[in-house]
Amino acid sequence: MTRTTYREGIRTALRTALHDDPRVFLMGEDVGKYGGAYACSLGLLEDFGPERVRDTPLCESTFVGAGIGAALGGMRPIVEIMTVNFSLLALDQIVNNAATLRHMSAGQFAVPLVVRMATGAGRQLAAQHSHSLENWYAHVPGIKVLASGTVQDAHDFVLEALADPDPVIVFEHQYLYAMEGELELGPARASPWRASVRRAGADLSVITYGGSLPKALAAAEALEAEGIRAEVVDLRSLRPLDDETILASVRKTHRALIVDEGWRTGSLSGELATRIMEGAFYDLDGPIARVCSAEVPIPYAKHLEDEALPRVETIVARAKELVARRG
Amino acid sequence: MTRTTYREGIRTALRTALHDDPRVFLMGEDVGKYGGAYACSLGLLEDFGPERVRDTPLCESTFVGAGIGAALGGMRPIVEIMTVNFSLLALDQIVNNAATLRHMSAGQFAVPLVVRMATGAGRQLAAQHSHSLENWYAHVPGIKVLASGTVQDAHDFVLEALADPDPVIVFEHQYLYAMEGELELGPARASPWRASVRRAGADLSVITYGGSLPKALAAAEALEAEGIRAEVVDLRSLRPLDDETILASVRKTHRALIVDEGWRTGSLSGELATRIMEGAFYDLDGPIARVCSAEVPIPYAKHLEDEALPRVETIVARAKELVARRG
Amino acid sequence: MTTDRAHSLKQLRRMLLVRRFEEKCAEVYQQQKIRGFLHLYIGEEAVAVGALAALRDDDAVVTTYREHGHALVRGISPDAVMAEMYGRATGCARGRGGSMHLFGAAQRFFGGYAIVGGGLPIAVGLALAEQMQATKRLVACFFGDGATEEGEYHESLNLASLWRLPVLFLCENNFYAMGTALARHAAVPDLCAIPRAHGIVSESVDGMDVVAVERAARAAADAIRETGKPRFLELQTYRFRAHSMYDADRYRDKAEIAEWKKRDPIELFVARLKAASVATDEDVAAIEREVSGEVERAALAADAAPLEPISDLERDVLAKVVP
Amino acid sequence: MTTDRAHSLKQLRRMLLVRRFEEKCAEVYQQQKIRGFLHLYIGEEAVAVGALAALRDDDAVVTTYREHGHALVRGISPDAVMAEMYGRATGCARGRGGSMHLFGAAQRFFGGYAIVGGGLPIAVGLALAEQMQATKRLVACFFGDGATEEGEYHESLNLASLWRLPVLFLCENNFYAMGTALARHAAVPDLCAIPRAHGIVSESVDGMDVVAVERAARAAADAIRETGKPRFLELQTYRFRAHSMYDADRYRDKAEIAEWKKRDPIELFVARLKAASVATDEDVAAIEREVSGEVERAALAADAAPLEPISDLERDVLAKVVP
Ligand SMILES: Cc1ncc(C[n+]2csc(CCOP(=O)(O)OP(=O)(O)O)c2C)c(N)n1
Ligand SMILES: Cc1ncc(C[n+]2csc(CCOP(=O)(O)OP(=O)(O)O)c2C)c(N)n1
Ligand SMILES: [Mg+2]
Ligand SMILES: [Mg+2]
Repeated sequence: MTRTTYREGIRTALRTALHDDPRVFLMGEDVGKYGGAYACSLGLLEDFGPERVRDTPLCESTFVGAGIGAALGGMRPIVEIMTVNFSLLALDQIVNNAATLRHMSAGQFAVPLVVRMATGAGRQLAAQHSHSLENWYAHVPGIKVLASGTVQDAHDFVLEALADPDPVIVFEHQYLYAMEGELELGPARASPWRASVRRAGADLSVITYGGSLPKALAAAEALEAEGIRAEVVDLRSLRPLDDETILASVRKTHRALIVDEGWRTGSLSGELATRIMEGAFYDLDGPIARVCSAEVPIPYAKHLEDEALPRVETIVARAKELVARRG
Repeated sequence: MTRTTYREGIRTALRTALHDDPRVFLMGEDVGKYGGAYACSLGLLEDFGPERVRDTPLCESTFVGAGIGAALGGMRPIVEIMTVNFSLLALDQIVNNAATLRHMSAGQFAVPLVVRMATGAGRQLAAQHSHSLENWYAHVPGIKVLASGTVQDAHDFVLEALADPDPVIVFEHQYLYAMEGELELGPARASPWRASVRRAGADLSVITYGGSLPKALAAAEALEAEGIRAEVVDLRSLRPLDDETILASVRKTHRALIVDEGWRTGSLSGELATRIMEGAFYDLDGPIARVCSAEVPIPYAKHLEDEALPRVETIVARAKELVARRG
Repeated sequence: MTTDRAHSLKQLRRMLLVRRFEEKCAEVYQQQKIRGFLHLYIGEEAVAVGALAALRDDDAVVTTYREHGHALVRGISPDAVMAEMYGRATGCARGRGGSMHLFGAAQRFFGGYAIVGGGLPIAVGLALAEQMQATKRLVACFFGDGATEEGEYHESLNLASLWRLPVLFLCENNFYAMGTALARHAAVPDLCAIPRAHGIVSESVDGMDVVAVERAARAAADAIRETGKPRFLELQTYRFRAHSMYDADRYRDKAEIAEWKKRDPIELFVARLKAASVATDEDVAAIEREVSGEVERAALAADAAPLEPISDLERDVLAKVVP
Repeated sequence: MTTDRAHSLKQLRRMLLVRRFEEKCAEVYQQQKIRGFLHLYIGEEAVAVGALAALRDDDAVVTTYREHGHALVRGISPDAVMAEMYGRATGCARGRGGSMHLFGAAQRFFGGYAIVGGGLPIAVGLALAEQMQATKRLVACFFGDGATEEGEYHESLNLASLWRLPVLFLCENNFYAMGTALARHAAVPDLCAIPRAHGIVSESVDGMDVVAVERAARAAADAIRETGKPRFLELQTYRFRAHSMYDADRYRDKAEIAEWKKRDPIELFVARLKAASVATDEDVAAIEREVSGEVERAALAADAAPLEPISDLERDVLAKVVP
């Protein structure tokens, strides 16, 4: 167990993957000479060479499609799209090819592809660089979707995604790369497809993932000081969703608050709330609450951006309202 | 009032628009010489010429972006993307440019753009041609989204979208082009941004839109025969959502069934169910039900495709379960 | 090439098989036994038959939604292709893909892609896998003239050229993208200009001449194996039918169609074989009988074949369901 | 051009304004007064200053995230640009856009676009609007060498050429896309090859020579107005700083950077003006004082400027809220 950063966790996993399996290679814009837009792959070019740490031209659709092709051809590509914002250019390849090939070919072909990308806002990058489109990906049958909110998961998800025979999208939150945490090496202990109760509590369930996890934990901490025991559930896998863990928590606390950095309407929060209602309606003591992003293109100015995104104070305030409902 | 088809309704609206405003032009793949993939623009090239009924090369991203540019430049483009499936190639332009320009420029620029596209499945076109991605679009602030389920709306939405100063995405369901219905010309009577109660009923609310509307109405008809009075609410506008009309219906019937051709997880149905819960939790007599598509790339074979999509029988069966819950 | 009689007859047989197979498809489409989109290759047979003859068995093929010909020539059986279009469990994709999505792992047939241009990056990636695994295999990628306007085309040419990947780009220029004529979709109608600007050796070939196509494809394939670098062929051809079964073909001149039909690739080849005394009328008739029988049997078998059980709807979405 | 003293001094003044403005930005970025991405144009000033001098006031401009220079030269005030980067209500986009998204309706400055290649189709569409409205206006579209690999580039060139749209494509070739050198992202490093293959008259220009850039841009702009057809200019230049403030610039040779810095466009131009006796040291010093004052005042004003009220967060998302 060592203390390290989210970024370093990812780098360690990439290094392990490249070391352990000659079929693995990393491909994307500036993953090599530049060291990765978020420095996740710094040093890997030097160690593994330009064949296996492969800088691409700017052509998201084609280098993602090439990842699909390489996976069909027997390789184990890890494709890095710098950020989810640019992934719009590659969506056709992901949705129409990666996600369909196994089914359309009736199982003759498989696409063991890993696509990593940074998501989220919070760094004043404005409207074209601050999307949280996780629910778009979570909507698509034929792919799986992971989102890491801890250093351990940032590391493990790279390796777990690689071990999976199907295309896996791995979201890393751009705000977390410098976050520190504990990292244990060796085989992952928890299946990435299971949600994790990050903090136990009896008064309400705060359900979240990715970049909002640290916020939810901070909010739980603050709530504790006021005598409210929040249970924090980290989804980890966004597709498939681990209903069992989510519902077990809500059945216990009877109150649910979802924190999702997506714009409220059409975000994953709606799906989650609906599933909870479908599975635990009679356990709920009232409507489920959501803390999401405001429905605006994310503005540059800090005070406006802060206002647009889920904040610890907002989570605390909404949690108190929920609990007060039947204090 | 005349009886005509959905397709013809659209064509009539396009003709009116081109006739009434010299800034309007229609642009897209095969809208001209071919007459439109679904024949919506048949004859318009002959009447308005190739400048205003403009065949484009295959380049979705660029002709949609060019529509944005032309709108910025004072024109009123109607861009046709043959189907939502190909719109993935243009999503970057829609999400990152059309939806953000007004906000990013602090109101200096506007994008009065209309994008029409066919959506949905049901014609055995298989996994790459059968998407229902309405919720993706409904998620994006800065655009508006309409989906027509009647001949009248198919006609009106073209004109209403054009009248709007912001980018409007108009979904037409590919299964409905040949559907017949009544069309009244002249100014639209109902705001396109309001949902419409297509059939009144007291026992449950069936909430739906677009290609599922005729199915919901057929189901309501069948339910009537069994003494169950279903109220059918047609959303019409998917962004913004008309909470008022939806909630009023549910407050009346106490039961809600959502029919949405999207794959269940992450579809608009989740957002709708959540909003109903948020706004009318204590009016509900039990969990809201959803009839959606199965979570598979839509298969070609008819029996498999039928099984994958919402069907009248499924709607009827689920409605009966809902009503039986507290018969 | 025409000196090799067996090979010539095989090529003729392939072209006839594709032609008769598709005529049958059109016929049963009217009877609604096939549904969805059906894009016929009739008129363009010399392209697939010529080009695929230049490949080895372990080379890979990526193609479009107009791919019955490619699938058949590559060796997916008429039974499996027909059953696929009938939506049967015996189809080459168990009825899940239909006409636009034929697959054959054994034939290294990586599929028909129905998003125009969408197969190009896949082909580039397959070629990258070959390069990284140091095989001498190549990837043949078919696409239409319309596809050359899509951005992925440009991106794929650049990547293949930059990384020296063994892709054989095969542009089936039938002069129309649906209803849009080449001159109305391409600023520069010489389709070799763009690949050349990406540094790819490119050649334009008469796509109605199966021998010319094969010759050019062999030369290109040899060069690819030799240099590792991609090549581009423009194959000028014409579809004799409408774009799909829904198309009223309003955008083409009757005279233009008639003119091209005079250059029917099968008739041209038959005439040539006869003129060179490589084949007789009887040879041709025998082949005709054979392929017609094959096609009829395929249709009968498809008609009688079982459907995939509905309970298997969610099969093959993922390898395994978690958690 | 150098014979016109007033114009020359104006051009020099513009280059200096951009340079000093950005040096100030870098300085206050360290103080965290500017946040987010900040892409400096230092070293490339001759491109924007030369090219924009060829435009008329009612021509349109579309550019990238590296656009402080373009905005300033086009006439958006240093105050408005600086305040935008400070995220203030007095910014040219009221703090909503920041460094990467400057806008000016009055200047027909249609914005900085931060998705690489994303501005190209917008420029094509603006040009289409000009054509359909039969103006003689043109659209200048700036983009980098890296953008030429994106599919939209190809699509936009084709559409502009096919429809004969008045677009002036201005490729700012600084030989790097972030950390990826031209030779590592372009199969063919001659950036005129692709536009030529699309039938667009194309020319490569020394982008460190403001006079050469202006001359070429004027010739191209005249040709566009004359023929209605697009033109392409490759402007070879270099950024003296890292890609953005986050970049450690590990991928470039110190020697290479030093070599290019010898060709600093401002120093070159000053030397030339002095050699031709068009400007004296005092002239230059006077301009320096002026622009430094302007820049300092802009920074002070930005620092003191109000923030947009938080209650206005949802303003300008849509024109009106319905229903
Ligand atoms: C991205 C995309 N846009 C539009 C379509 C609809 N479409 C199907 S085929 C076709 C024409 C393609 O022409 P070409 O590439 O020349 O191939 P051909 O059909 O002539 O063989 C179009 C527009 C599509 N399938 N994909
Ligand atoms: C579609 C897309 N992919 C990746 C990025 C990240 N990115 C920002 S600038 C840049 C390099 C662009 O290089 P170039 O076009 O040469 O412009 P320059 O920065 O050199 O002026 C990259 C990769 C982006 N903004 N958009
Ligand atoms: Mg064609
Ligand atoms: Mg550059």
